[in-house]
Amino acid sequence: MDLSLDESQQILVDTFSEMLEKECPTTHVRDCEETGFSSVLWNQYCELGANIMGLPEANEGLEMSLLDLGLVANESGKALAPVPFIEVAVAGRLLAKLSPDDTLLGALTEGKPAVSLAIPRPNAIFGTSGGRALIPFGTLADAAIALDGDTLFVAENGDARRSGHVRDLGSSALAHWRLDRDADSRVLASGPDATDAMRRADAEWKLLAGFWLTGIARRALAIGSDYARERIQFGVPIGGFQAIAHPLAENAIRIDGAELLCWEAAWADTEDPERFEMLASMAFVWASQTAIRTSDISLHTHGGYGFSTEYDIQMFYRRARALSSVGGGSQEELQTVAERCFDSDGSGKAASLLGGAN
Amino acid sequence: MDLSLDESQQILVDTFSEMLEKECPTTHVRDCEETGFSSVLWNQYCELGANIMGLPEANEGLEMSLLDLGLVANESGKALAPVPFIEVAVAGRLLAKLSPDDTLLGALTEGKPAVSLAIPRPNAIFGTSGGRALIPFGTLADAAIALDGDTLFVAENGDARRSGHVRDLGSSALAHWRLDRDADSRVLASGPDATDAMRRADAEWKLLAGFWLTGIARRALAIGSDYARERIQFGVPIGGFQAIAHPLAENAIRIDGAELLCWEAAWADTEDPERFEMLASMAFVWASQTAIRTSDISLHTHGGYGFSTEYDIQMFYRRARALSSVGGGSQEELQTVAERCFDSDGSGKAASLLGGAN
Amino acid sequence: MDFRLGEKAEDVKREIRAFLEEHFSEADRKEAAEDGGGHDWDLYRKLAAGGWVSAGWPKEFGGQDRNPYETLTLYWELCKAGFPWIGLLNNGFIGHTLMVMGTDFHREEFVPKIAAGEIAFALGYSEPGSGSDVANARVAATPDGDDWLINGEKMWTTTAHTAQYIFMLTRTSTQDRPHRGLTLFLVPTDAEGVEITAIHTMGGERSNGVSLSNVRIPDSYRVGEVDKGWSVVRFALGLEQAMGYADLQERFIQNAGAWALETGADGRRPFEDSRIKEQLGQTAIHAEVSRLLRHRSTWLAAEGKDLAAKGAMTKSFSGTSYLDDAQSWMDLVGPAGLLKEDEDGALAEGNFDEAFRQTPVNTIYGGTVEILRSLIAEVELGLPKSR
Amino acid sequence: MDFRLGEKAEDVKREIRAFLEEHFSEADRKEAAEDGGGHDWDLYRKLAAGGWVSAGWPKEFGGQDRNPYETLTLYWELCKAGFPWIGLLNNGFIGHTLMVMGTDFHREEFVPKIAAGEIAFALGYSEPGSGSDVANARVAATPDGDDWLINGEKMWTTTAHTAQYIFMLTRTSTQDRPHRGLTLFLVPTDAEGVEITAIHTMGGERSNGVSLSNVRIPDSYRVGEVDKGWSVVRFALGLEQAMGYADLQERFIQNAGAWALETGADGRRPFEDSRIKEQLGQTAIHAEVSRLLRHRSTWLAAEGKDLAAKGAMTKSFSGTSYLDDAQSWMDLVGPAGLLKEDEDGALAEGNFDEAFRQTPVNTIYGGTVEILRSLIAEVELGLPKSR
Repeated sequence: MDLSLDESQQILVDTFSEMLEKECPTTHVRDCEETGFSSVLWNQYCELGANIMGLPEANEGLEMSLLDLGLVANESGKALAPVPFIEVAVAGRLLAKLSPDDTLLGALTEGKPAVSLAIPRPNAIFGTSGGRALIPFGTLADAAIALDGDTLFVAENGDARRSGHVRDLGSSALAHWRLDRDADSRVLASGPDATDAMRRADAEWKLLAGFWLTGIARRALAIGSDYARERIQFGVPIGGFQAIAHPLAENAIRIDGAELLCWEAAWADTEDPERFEMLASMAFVWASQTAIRTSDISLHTHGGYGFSTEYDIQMFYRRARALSSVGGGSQEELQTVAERCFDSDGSGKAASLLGGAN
Repeated sequence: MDLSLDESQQILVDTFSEMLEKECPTTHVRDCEETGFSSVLWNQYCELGANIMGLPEANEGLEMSLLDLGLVANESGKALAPVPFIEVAVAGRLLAKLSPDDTLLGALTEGKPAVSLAIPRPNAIFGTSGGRALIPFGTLADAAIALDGDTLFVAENGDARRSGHVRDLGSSALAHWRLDRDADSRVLASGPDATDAMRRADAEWKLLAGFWLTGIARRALAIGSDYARERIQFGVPIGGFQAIAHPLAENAIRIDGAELLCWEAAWADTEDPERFEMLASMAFVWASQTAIRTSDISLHTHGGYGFSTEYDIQMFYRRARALSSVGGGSQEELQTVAERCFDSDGSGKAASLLGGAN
Repeated sequence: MDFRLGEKAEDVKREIRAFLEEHFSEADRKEAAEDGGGHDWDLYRKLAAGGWVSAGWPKEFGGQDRNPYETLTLYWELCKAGFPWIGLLNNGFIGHTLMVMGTDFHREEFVPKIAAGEIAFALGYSEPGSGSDVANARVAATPDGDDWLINGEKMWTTTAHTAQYIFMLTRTSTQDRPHRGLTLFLVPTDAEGVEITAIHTMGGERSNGVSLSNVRIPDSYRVGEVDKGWSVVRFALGLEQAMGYADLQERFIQNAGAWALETGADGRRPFEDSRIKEQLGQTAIHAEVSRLLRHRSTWLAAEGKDLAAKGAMTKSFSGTSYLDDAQSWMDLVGPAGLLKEDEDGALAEGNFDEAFRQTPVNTIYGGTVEILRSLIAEVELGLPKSR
Repeated sequence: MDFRLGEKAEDVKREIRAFLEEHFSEADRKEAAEDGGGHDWDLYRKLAAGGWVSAGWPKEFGGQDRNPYETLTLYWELCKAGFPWIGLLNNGFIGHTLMVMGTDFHREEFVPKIAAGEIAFALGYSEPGSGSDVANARVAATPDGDDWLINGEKMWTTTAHTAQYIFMLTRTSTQDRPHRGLTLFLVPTDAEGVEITAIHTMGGERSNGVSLSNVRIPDSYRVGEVDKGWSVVRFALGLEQAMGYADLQERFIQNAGAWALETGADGRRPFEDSRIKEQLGQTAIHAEVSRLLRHRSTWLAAEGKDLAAKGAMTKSFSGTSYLDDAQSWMDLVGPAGLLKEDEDGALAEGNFDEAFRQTPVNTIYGGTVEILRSLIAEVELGLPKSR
């Protein structure tokens, strides 16, 4: 057992942490509230290779692990970085697997945020309109990968498909896309290959979103704790009141749990692959619940100031919620968790998956 | 607007409160843990007319209102009285309406806890076995009223139907009953008359259970608050710690809300009948959630002592949960609330029902 | 026992709905939401012309002597409709206060103008350093001849930018315990030394910071005795706490229900899903309990009974349950719930997004839930002070 | 990064499962649950014969020098199987303590007998007046010649009725702050003046009250220095807090899952309902997070790193999440969930009822969640003391 980052992982974290501290203060996030995207910051990401980290060497990629990608997502979440790091990573890996010579891969390696994906929602609580979906960073992408039944396809010519930017709670750069399988689309795979690949891509998106949300939560907790130490009411710091201190403490635990769960899922990708998709689902749900709750508690800790747009904490509150919702929300994903924990045929899978790596 | 009890209602409350204080101390409840029934106490109830309160004069009844019945249920909940007051009242009223000359009514007026009912569970989360049900106070009853499709019938010859007492969390005097429509059964009504009558009886049971649960919650809160005022740790009463005081305060609000909701539902029976069934459902859910939470918080306030069988609070914790579950639980009933709030055809009913009596 | 608000309140409901129908269009509603200032002079003058501003006042002061259930209904309908009614609320309260505690000068100079819809008041209690600890106000009023000089910073002074006066809590003594040296003044917003800065919020409401630099106020603008302002403030906060957000919760459940019953693009209705039904059921119960608690507060006040901590219960429950519901719904409805009103594909007129942004502050302003719970624990349960 | 506990732990898992298969039948499990005392001499001697009692001790004391992951696995499997293992846990801890802090007499007199499964210890910290405030212990030890006389009442002394000794926290000074006058003694349960009374609990566990009246204890039975007992107790509580209930949560989710996947009498499986699936998903996540937090505590200890508040986190999370799950499930499954194991129609082997009765105390003993949260707030977040 070893629950620490190794040296290269720590360097990766430090590199992004330092870059973000410099290039992405919350003032910058604020400046990008309208579009939800910073091309300046994305260029910085690309200079550090963030666009090609997850791609194979054959595609000029760095072949870094999901854990490495996750660590970058985690730092990005702490900074609320307005960049399509997750979408580019996941869509790129999916393309590289199914269509290794794809021209879109070339665009990605050049640093263009060219591809996003329609996150599947097999357990959606109410239906979305057929052939139309909200695509994260769909305002920028030239193409989006989507599943239609058991056909996986790329919907190209984004300009013709999207119906403009829609303003949302968390500046998620959302756009509605028509996802018709028309002349501007091409099939990547069909049958089980398609559904397997998309299930895998979905798990990767969910896991990286889990890392991102954990980063949001970690930073939101720090902001709330700082405030609780400094704000004086009734002559003492409000952090000395149990009603303030205990909810913060409870969320400190949840965040540690989310981090461990994200790490475990990313580690399982190579070391315990049978559990990977289940753990990725769990990580998304738990990080969602944790980030939403923590940012809420931290906002509340600020009293009225938390509500003021001048304070940063409200940006965390809105983005935690929004990123989770973009993935369908935690309640919807809980069904997926259950399906991945338990073989619905009642075989012995559950016992082994739930029993953990040991 | 008048949110107070009138003189006769207050006298009713005082009468039962005094009787229960004398005849049903928690030591007596303890003595009846095994069977969940006290014949001694039930005789006291009958002496005060509790068995005939809800029956029409034609059946030697007192024709008292649902609010009156609710007030008795509320006092009974505070005392955890091991008596089938609710079942006798509801089954009796149902019989009086559909079968006014029924011999079972005679048994009820004589003070025998002769009839219970199978509480319908149209939104049951998982199925119960066909023709078999857990009947509250089914250990005692000679007969139970049940709905089979759109046929309402009395299943008689309880001795042959029940398969013995089953021990449960809350000493609910439960027994499994076979509910076959065999030679020992007779039809009370069929078609819409049957389903309407049972829906009404179910609403009455739920409302009286709501009153009962509110009583459990009120007493549990008092026990927890007393303990919090008296128990010293770290040199001060633990009630001075926000982590102890605030959850108790929060439940004080919920209990007031549950009481108002029960009162409103009972009042609506005659004064705003269109809203009665919706409010009865709401009262059951809210009183369930409140009683379970309050008894949990109060138990927790006791520290380790709350867990000891020598202390009373654990009896409240178990019974709050059990009575709610006997009615199917709050999550199941929430669906009924929604169905009663909203016309599923989308007509304007929702606006008027939700807008309240005004 | 009677849960009806009564005939008169029914009449008010009809009348105010007719008023809204005539004077408050859907476009007005959106404009008010966009502005977020809580007060609109054009609309307000129309309210005043209809006699609504002084509706609850005694006839001797030009009011209509309406009962508390009528006033409740007036506020309820305006709030639920999205009408910018904060100015009305403040003015109703200040008018009352001046009638009861004011001088003849106050009653002659201000009260008729309030009733006529000519002037409006903002409430100036909070400061950067005193939020839940209201009694710790530090804005200083120091005597200077027959006048007072006021210095300091106020915070969360909603409607200050549209009001003529701020009803301001100041510190006039530091000799005794904090709440024994407070005094109230009427501070004209156009007085020299008053500076008002917009504070924008996540929920879209616009509030203000107010900076006061040697603002000279005549003693005749003082309300109540010197150093005795605390009881006035507590009374005012008590009024606010007795209200809660049941009106908005009613709007929310109605919007959510209407959305759930609509057939979606896929031919299904959200109402068919058991999880949606559960959430509708829970939200409806919360709305009903909030309404009952608010009605009880109103009834106690109407009967002249002591509210004790019942007002605090009303706000605490309503604030937390509405917040819980807003958060639960947002998790349930997926990405489309994030979309703002008028965006393509927004659900329930954007009410999910709106409630998510607006509800957190309900557990803060007018008394944080922590302060309210401590109060309830002390007053209702007899527990020791737990601050 | 590596989330595996390692080969050795895997071996332990296999071995202890084989041990349980051979020595611990379903009937034994039910008997242990019925008894609730947490210790069974017959079973315990078998464990000792297998070397399990001293598994984690150094070889020089006759132990097997097993690593913390092996010990974790041992405890995990026993607990999950319903084995009465509290005696084992206490003895492992006391053995360790005596090896490290004990005298030669302790090491020669007690340690070998513990390893051989001949004697057992109960932990005597709590008292009627000191629960979460452990440092406030009042059971008095007063010097009397070369001996000590002990007087007072202990509470929640689980296994005292089957143990030969109680490892007892006593007050030897009231001169300084409460935690600076505490001393530990080994008190024989058969000493004159010791009286043990059963305390039965809602969860079915049996604990004890212990009354001590002029109990004479030789100074050689004192463990550690006079007045320096606090650090020992804190260490012991730290060990307990670093554990939590992840093993029981794993059993619970597996039972719930197995039940949900079975076809019911109506031909449907509960798993087909979305609400059941949601609850399974949430419960599985809680179990996984609890497991990870416990593994982290174990890893930190194994690496010799400072646990800081990580142990408190483990217990606090596990205790509250298991309680939440037990309550949520009970609401979901209807009346049959109320039935006790072996009753006709009971669900999931009665595990819903059992968990509902047993989980509340998990947020209490070994440190209430309130105490743990205050500790975490101080240590992890740097907030002021919040007791």
